Amino acid sequence: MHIVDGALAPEVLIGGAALAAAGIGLGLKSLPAEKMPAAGVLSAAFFVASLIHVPIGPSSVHLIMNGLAGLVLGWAAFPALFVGLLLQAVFFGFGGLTVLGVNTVNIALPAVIVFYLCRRGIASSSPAVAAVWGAAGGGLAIALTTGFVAISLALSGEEFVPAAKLVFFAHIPVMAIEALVAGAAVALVRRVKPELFVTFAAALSKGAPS
Amino acid sequence: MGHFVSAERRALRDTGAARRTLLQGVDPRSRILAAVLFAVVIVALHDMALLGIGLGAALLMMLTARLPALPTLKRMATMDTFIIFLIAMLPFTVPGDPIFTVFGFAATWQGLWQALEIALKANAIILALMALVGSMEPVTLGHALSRLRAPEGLVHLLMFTVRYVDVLRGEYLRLRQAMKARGFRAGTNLHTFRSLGYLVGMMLVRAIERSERILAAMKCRGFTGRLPLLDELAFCRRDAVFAIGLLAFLASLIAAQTVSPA
Amino acid sequence: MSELISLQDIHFAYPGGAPVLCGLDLTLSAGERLSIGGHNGAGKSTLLHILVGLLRPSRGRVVAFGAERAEEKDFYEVRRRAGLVFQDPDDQLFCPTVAEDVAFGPLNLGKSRQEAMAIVEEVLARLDLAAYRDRITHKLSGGEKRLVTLAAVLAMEPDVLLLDEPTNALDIDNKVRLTEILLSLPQAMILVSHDHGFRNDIATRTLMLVEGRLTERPPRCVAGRSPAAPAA
Amino acid sequence: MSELISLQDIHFAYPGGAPVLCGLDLTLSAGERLSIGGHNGAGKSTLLHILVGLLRPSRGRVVAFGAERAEEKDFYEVRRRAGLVFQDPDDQLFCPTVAEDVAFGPLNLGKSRQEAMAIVEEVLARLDLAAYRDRITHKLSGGEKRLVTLAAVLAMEPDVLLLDEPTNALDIDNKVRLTEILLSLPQAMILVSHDHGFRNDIATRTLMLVEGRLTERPPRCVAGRSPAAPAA
Ligand SMILES: Nc1ncnc2c1ncn2[C@@H]1O[C@H](COP(=O)(O)OP(=O)(O)OP(=O)(O)O)[C@@H](O)[C@H]1O
Ligand SMILES: Nc1ncnc2c1ncn2[C@@H]1O[C@H](COP(=O)(O)OP(=O)(O)OP(=O)(O)O)[C@@H](O)[C@H]1O
Ligand SMILES: [Mg+2]
Ligand SMILES: [Mg+2]
Repeated sequence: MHIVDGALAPEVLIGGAALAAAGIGLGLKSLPAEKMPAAGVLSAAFFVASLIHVPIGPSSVHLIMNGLAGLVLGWAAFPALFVGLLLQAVFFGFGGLTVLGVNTVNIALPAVIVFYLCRRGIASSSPAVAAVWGAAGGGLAIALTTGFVAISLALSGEEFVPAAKLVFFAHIPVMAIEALVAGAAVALVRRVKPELFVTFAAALSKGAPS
Repeated sequence: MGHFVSAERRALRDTGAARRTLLQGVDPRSRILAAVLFAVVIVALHDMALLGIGLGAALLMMLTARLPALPTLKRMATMDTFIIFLIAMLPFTVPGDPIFTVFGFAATWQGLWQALEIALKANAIILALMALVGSMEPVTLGHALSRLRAPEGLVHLLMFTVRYVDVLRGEYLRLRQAMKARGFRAGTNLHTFRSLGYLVGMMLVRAIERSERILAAMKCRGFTGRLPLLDELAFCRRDAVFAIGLLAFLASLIAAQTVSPA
Repeated sequence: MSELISLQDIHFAYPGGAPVLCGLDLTLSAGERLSIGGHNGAGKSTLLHILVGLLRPSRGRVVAFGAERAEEKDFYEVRRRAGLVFQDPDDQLFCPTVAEDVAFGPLNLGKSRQEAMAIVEEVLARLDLAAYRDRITHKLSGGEKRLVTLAAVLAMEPDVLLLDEPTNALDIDNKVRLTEILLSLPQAMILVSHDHGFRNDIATRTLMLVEGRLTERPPRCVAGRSPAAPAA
Repeated sequence: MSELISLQDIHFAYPGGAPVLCGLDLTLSAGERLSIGGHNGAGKSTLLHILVGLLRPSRGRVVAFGAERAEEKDFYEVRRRAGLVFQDPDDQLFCPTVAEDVAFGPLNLGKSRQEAMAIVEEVLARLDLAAYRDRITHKLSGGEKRLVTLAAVLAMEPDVLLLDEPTNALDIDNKVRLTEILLSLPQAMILVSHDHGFRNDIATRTLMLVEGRLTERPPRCVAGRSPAAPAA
C-alpha cells in the first residue's frame, strides 16, 4: 500500500510529512536507550514479516501486519515502520521519497489507533478472546490504512476518487486475511510469551503521552 | 499492496556494497541531499520533455552507480497493483478531449498525459534514489543520517534494524523450509492463515528474546544508556564538483519550466 | 530388495560458494538404516535437503519412490513419504503447543482436524510423549524439542525417515530412549550423525561424506569407538 | 595463589522452571584456565550469567575480585573485569561495523574517542584482524564473528575471560587460530565447551556440571580421548 511519487498534491505531501515527523517524535520519546535493541529487532521482524506472501486465488499479497506492530510497539510503531518504509524505498525501489511521510502516516497511524482500541482486549485473561481482539486489530489496521490511502488520493484530486473507492472494496479480502493472520499470531504470543505485549506499554506510561 | 509476486525483495545483504564507482567517492551526505533535492524538483515539474530529461538523468546516475541494470529497472517499475490500477484508470476519470471509448467510457488526452506524468515522476525519483542512496551500505546510510542531524534514536533504530534483518530472515527461511518439508503449501484457506500467523508470532517471540540477550551483552560491556557511533565522513573536492553539477542541472530544469508556456 | 531412493552423480554448490557435493551417488533400500558421517560443513545437511527437493542439484538425478524427481511438483509426494527431521529443532517448531505442531503435517496432507487429532494422540502415545500434548513447544528443553520434532514427522506416516543429527541436545537418558524408538520403527532411514556410538547402535550400513562424495567408512574408525565420545 | 572469583552454594531456577543449579561451588584462581563441560541444558550458560550478575541466584554468594557482589551496582565492576563472550555471536555483535563494536566497551568505560580507536587498532592487530576494521558486522561469516566478539571483549582489558562455547561455528583453521590466541593470553579464563579436543588443548583444570553441581571430571573420560572424536 505504498503510494508513489508524483501522484499526490504538494499540500498532502507536506501535511503527511509533518504528521509523520510528529508521530516519529512521539514514538522516539517512548523509547529509552534500554528499549532500543528490542525496538530494533522487532522492527527487523516486521520488516521480514512483510516479505511473506499470501496467495489470494491466482494472485498474491504480502503481509503488512501494522496492526500487530501497533499492539506490540505502541507509539514506537511510528519510527519502526518508518525505518522499514525508508529501507524499502532506498534499497528495493518500493514506494517513493517525497511520499515517505504520507506512507508512514497511512501505515503507522492505524497501528497506533489499534494499539489504543485493542490493547485491553489482547490482555484479556482468555487467550481465545485475546486472539479475537488481535484479529479485530489486524483487520481494522488494514481497513484504516486503505481508508487513509483513499483520503490522501481524494485530497489530491477529484479524478482519483472513483479509483480510491474501488481500491477500498478490492482490499476487503486483504483485511480478512490480515485479521486472521494477526489473530493467530496473537494467539501464539499470548500462550508462549504474554509479556511481549507489555514490553513497550511500560515505557509508554513513563515516557510518552497516552 | 497486492503487487507483483515477481517483485524480488531480497535481504539487505546484497545491497550496494563496496563497488568502486565514481559515485562511491562522493560523500554519502551529499548523495542523500541530492536525492531529496532531485525528488522535490521533479515533483514540481509539469513539462513532459523536462520529465523525460529527468528520467534520463536518473538512468545516467544508475549507470554511474554501476547498479545492475536489469534488476534495478525491474525494481523501479515495480509498484503496488493498486497504483498501477489507479494510473490505468486516470485516462477514463479525467475529463477532457476523448481519444477512444471502451464500454462507453471515454479515455481523454488529459487523463493519458496525467497518467504518463505520474509514471515518469515516480520512476525518475525512485531510480535516482536507488542510484544515489541505494548504492551505499545501509550502515553508511545510518552514519550519514546521523551526521545530517537525524534524531539519534531514529538512527539507532535504523542501525539495529539493518543489523538484524538478515539474522531474522535466516530464521524465517529455515522455518519456511521446514514447513515445506512437512508438506505445507500456502493456499487461500484457514489452515494457511493460521500457520502463517503462528509463524509470525513465533518470529516475534524469538525476536524479543534475542533482544533480551543483546541487552545482556551490552550490559556486559558497560552499557550505561549511551550508544556511540563512529564514522569518518568529510567533504572533499569531489563533493563540491558533484554538488555544483547537480544544482546547476536542477536549476536549469526549473528555469526551463518557468520559461516554457505549459 | 526394493530401492526407495537413489541419487546419481549429484553436483551442488551454494550460490557464490565452493562446490559442496561433486558426483555423489547414494542408494537406500527398504528396511535399511544407513548412517552418514563426515566433518562439519561436509555437506550432510545439504544432501538431505536435496533428497526432499528443498535444494536442487546443478547436475545429477534424484530418483525416489519409483520415479525421477526434478520439479517442485514432483517433490510433493517425496516430502510426504520421506520425513525429514531438521538439525536444529528450533527451525522446525513454530506452533504454540505440541499437539498443534504434530498435527501440522497431517493437516497439510488434507486430513480433517478430527483425523489429525486422532493421529496426534496415537503418535504421542507411541513415543511415550502423551504427557507433553498441551505443553508450549517453545518452553521445552532441547531434548524434549527433539523428540517432538520426531513425533511431528512420524505423524505423517512416512516410508523413509531422514534424521539430521538427531542426538544433538540429547542427554544420555533421552539418547537411549531415541535409540529404542528408532530401532522399533519399521521405516528405512538415513541418519546423519557425528555420534559414533549412536551410529553403531542404529545403522545397518555406514558411509562417510568426504570431498563431496560418499565413501565406505574407513576401517580405523570402526574400531576406535571412544567410551567418552562427547554427547554433542 | 590469588583467588579471582568464587561461587558458594549457588542455587538457581528460572521462574516457573525446575532447579538448574543446586548448591554449586566454584573457585577460579589467577592464571588458571578452567573448563566446564556438561550436557545441553545442564546450566553452563546460566552459571556464566550468574557470575556477571545478569541472573541473580536464589541462594548463595558470588565473590569476585575481592568483594561480595549482590546488587546490580556491585556487578558493574565485575562486568568490566570479567569479559563474557556469548554463545551466539549475533547477540553480541550489535554494532554496525567491527570498529564500532570493538570500541563500544572502551567508550563505555569512559575512554575518549581517540583512546578508544587506539585500543581498537591495537586489539585488532593483536588478533590479526586489522583487515576487518571497517567491515559490516552482519556480513561476517560465523567464524569471523566469533573472533570479533573475542576482540570486543579483550578491548575492555578484562582480568578474566568467560567463554561460552567459543568453538561453535568455527572451522578447523579458525579453531587452531583461536586456540593459539587463547593460549597466548595471560588472563585466567572459564571455558564452557562441548569440544573435547579443544578443552584438552586449553584447560589447566576441567570440571563437569552435573545435576546442578560441579564435579571433577570422571577419570574414564580423561583417558579415553578418541582419535575420531568429532569436530563439533
Ligand atoms: N544457505 C547456505 N548458503 C551458503 N552456504 C551454505 C549454506 N548452508 C550451508 N552452506 C555451506 O555449505 C557447506 C555444507 O554445509 P552443510 O550444512 O550441508 O554441512 P554439514 O555436513 O551438514 O555440516 P554440520 O555437521 O556442521 O551440520 C558448508 O561449507 C556451509 O558453510
Ligand atoms: N530464559 C530462560 N527461561 C527459562 N528457562 C531457561 C532459560 N534459559 C535457559 N533455561 C533452561 O535452563 C536450563 C539450563 O540452560 P543453560 O542454557 O544454562 O544450559 P547450557 O548448559 O548452557 O546448555 P547448552 O549446552 O545447550 O548451551 C535448561 O533446561 C534451559 O531450558
Ligand atoms: Mg548439518
Ligand atoms: Mg549454553
